Amino acid sequence: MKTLQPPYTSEVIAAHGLTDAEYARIEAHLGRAPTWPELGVFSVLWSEHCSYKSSRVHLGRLPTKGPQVIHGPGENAGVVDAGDGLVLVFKMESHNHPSFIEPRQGAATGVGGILRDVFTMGARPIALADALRFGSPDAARMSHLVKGVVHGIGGYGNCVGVPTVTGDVMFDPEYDGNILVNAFALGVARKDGIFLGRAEGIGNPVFYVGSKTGRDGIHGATMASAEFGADSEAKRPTVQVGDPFIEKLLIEACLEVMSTDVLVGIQDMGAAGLTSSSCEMAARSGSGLVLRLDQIPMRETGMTPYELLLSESQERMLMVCRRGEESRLVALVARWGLDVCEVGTVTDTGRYVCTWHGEVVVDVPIGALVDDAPKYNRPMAAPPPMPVLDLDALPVPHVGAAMTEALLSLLARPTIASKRWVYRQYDHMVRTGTVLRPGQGDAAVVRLPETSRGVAISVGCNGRFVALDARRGAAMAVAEAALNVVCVGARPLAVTDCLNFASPERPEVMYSFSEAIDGLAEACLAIDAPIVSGNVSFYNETHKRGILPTPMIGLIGLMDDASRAVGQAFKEAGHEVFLLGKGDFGLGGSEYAALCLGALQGPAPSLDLAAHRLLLDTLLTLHEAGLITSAHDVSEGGLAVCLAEACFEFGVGLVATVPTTGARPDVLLFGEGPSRVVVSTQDGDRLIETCRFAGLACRRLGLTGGDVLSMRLAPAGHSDATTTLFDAPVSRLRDSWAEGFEQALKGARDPASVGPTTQETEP
Amino acid sequence: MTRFAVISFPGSNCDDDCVRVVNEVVGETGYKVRHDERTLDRADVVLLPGGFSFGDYLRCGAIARFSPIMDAVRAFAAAGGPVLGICNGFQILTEAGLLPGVLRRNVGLSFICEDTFVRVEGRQTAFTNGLEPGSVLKLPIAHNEGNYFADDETLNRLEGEGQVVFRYCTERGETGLPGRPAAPNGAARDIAGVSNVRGNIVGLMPHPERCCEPLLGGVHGRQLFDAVLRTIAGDGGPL
Amino acid sequence: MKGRVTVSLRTGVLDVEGKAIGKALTSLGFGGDIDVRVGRVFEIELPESSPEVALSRLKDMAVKLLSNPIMESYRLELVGSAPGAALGTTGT
Amino acid sequence: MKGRVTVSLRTGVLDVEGKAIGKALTSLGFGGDIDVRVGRVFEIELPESSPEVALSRLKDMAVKLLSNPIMESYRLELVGSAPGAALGTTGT
Ligand SMILES: Nc1ncnc2c1ncn2[C@@H]1O[C@H](COP(=O)(O)OP(=O)(O)O)[C@@H](O)[C@H]1O
Ligand SMILES: [Mg+2]
Repeated sequence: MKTLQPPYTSEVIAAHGLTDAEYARIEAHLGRAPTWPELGVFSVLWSEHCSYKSSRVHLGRLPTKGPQVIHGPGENAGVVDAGDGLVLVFKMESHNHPSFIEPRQGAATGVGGILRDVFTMGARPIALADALRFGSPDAARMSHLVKGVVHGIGGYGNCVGVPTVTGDVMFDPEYDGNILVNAFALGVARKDGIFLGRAEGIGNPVFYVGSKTGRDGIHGATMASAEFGADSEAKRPTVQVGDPFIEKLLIEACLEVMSTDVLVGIQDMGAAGLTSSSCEMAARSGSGLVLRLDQIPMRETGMTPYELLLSESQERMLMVCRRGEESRLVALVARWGLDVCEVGTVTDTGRYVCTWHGEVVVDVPIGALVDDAPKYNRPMAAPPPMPVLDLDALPVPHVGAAMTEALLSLLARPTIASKRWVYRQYDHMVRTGTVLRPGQGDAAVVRLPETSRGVAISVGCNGRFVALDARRGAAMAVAEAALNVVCVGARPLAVTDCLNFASPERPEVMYSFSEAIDGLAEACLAIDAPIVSGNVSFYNETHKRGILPTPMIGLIGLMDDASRAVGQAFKEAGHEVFLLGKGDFGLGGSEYAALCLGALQGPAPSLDLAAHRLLLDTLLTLHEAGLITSAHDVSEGGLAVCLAEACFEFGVGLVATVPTTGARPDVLLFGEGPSRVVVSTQDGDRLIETCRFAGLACRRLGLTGGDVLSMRLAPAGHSDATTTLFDAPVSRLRDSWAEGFEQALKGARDPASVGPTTQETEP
Repeated sequence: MTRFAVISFPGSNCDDDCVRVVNEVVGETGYKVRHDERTLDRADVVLLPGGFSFGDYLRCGAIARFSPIMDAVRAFAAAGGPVLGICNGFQILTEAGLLPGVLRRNVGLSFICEDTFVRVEGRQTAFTNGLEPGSVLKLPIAHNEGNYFADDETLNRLEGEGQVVFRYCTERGETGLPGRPAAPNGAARDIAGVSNVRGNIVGLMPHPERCCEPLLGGVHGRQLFDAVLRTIAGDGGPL
Repeated sequence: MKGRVTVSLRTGVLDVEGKAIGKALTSLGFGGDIDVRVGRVFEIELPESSPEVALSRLKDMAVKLLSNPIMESYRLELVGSAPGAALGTTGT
Repeated sequence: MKGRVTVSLRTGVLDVEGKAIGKALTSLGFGGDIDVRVGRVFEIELPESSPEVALSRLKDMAVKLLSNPIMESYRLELVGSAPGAALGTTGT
């Protein structure tokens, strides 16, 4: 990148992601044209990614308060009280664009970044989770992207030694041109050991710690805010490379430094690197900073101030040290073999000043960079209504063999199939705290260190429902995450989000964003779990084609006794199985409809938040009474898939009888919607009693046992003949489910062989 | 109290787990010894834990073997002290020449984290002292390079000397089923762990420290810790 | 005949492996600040053909599978014959 | 000056990665049964010295750190000068 002098051409300004109006504001703030490095600094801090310029007006509507909240949004990660003098620190963040360009490094550095957000607050990371959205497995590059992303996440988390304990993977052609890679990290700290990103104390020295700075990811932050197009090839050389070994050293070094009293504040260098970390620290404290850029450890020769300010080299931290403690800090960090050097000083000028061999190259008011960043209330317009699914156009598979075939096809869909191929590549047991592993429960459970308590984690969001109805779909994402956490026996505590949307400059996208915010807010209020951290990722589109709007949710819950965590699988024969709750469900937005129609049609099922809350509370009561031996929520694939999944881990079958409601069998079996859970119990009478007392719908489905899963319609009218909807050996269902993911990646599954064509095979 | 020194390389990430298990589950004294130290601080047992010692971008353990503490480990082992290398620790012991063979990349070319079954084989070692030969343990693995390799001559010798300590097997203890290797990582002759001739140095890929509590889904790992306590107490075993 | 594709990181891309090895060499007493870059070599058996055909085949393999243009460049050689500019090419 | 150490699997040692790449090349249409061997190259900046001194230094690095004789062999070269037998040696 050449050093240019003002006046800048419109192309140069546009290349910095700035509009002409925004550029004019910069000149007005400065009373002159910005220098080249100043232009770079404004471009990254005023990017969508750093400034939240399109989302800030809406984010204020999210509920962020509660007795459990210690630090809400605004810090590097959210902090909630976990009792016993401990706090939980957690956050989720996107690395979508870098992962699309270079899946392995993009995903790896996403994990690195979210870990730094957590340990920079003084917390020891104890768990990771990943929420991934891919396009159709046979879309161009898709299997390469899937493999690369999983490899990258595993490679980083495994080496750093933080277990990746859960995640969520869905496939939909709407993500063909723009995959989502959202990484979640959770850490634990002592309540009095929290550190904040503050640059306080006039004259205190500023230290740079970690890897040297290279030309990685220059313009990464602006890239993340720009949509893909023909020129995304040209943006390629900006790929950042992660070094998990250095990250591991950073974690240990930082936590060790933070256990002393040498630090005033600390912040990781994330997107927009040195610029954003230093400015944010000074802005939070209302102070100023002088940085001597020539002092920064450099990996390459000939680096310019512009490059040093904008580089997104990984594994770097900025620390403000108490004056007089410099040598202690240096000694502590050097013991870990990391670079550490003094690069600046805290001032009281309110200005961000950078020098280069004594010459001032940046001198701007910090307020202009951070607080006065542009803020837009972008135009919104409701999108045209989504098409409504015409059930009559969808052939009903005949009950029996064809229905079994349909179920087998559904179980093999990569969205529903076992994710073992993914989580086998993640060390999910390191730190000896994983109580419920991936695949075992609706949420993962990790031990809260030094206690017998457990933390449950669930991440996810079904973007189809958000596309059909943004408000409802977003609320459903929260509702499902909460239900997952309650299924294992934990009480929802707090939420983080990662709001993945297309271009905010399109009114219908902005409308869905705003609606989603309201949906999240309603649902979080209904379950008493405030949002304490989050991230917005806009411009998830290629050639104007947007993704399914995907407000990803990460929800944590607490349980008093981790050893009582409940899995999703039927444990043994002879347990009674019940369906709790009577949430709305249908084929609109369902995986079954996607399988048969390949197009998204509505409507989304409705969500009754009060009824959902009742389900959560009653389920917790049942857990407390020790009545639940397994619990699994009904989600993608509907009731039939839910029951099948509950049979797999221990190979325990079930003959389930469902009432004849007049609904079509495919709707009954594969319809999706919120607020339904399948549980098993050893004491059906007490369970019924408890539900009746609470006013929760509760229907007995059958008794576990055998090695077959079968669903029957209860006798209608006076007849006592049941109709068998399907009947299949558990092992057969499990094979289809166990192999589906890899088969899809291999492309071995012939798309023509699945779907309602099974109609013809029925005699 | 038996003192377990857990060697901590910069990229070790199971060192805390080992210390915790020794202290809180086994009920003995576990403590970390940094890679750049030169003494083991009155250790009775030395554990080399899992992790990525120095990033392990080159061969795993290739750099760690030069750490100052390794001289102390060598001397401790030469005097007959019990040394257990777990996962990365096993890799380090082979690179250091304290155990035969080498651990190559898994045949599937990907990291594997899952429960495995291993069968107790060979002679009694410091860490299998008292374990029933042929008994099957459920132990988790988590590695990218666990594919045990040595030339045939070495493998034959190891088998002949009873230095193959653990073999991957099925839940019922079978190995060598036609067309279905028991080792998930391609390890030669399904080898999961080996010892030196004397039997005081043992290396294995599975993580016994991850399954010493019912809460974590298994307790079989505990048997290795109990075995070495018997060894220390002079209750049979190779010392 | 045999071809050799050597794939290395493009200049400027962080070489984590090289960095770690350089440090290790230093601590082994080989001197301070040793610059190491790590790459991969693929030795590939090719059907007999003219050097031009063989090289273009090799290039195809390098571009399609063996190298990642976002981060890596490659060098091609035919082995057995004297390597060098005449029979090798490089690309990104 | 610069040295290059190429580390490859010893003949007879199954090259799993090479196999996988051979398969991938086949599936990309490069023909059936392609033999591929994968190795690693380390390019190392050396202090100026005579070729003999440089090579012995390089050999030391290869033996101590860069290769494991149980499965690998190495080849040494000085770069810039014409590579080949005269200035290179191999070992295990
Ligand atoms: N990306 C991932 N990383 C780790 N674990 C995952 C990932 N995706 C799914 N899993 C695990 O696989 C299991 C099944 O996931 P999913 O099909 O989403 O479950 P459910 O049917 O309960 O919604 C869960 O236990 C989850 O933790
Ligand atoms: Mg679920």
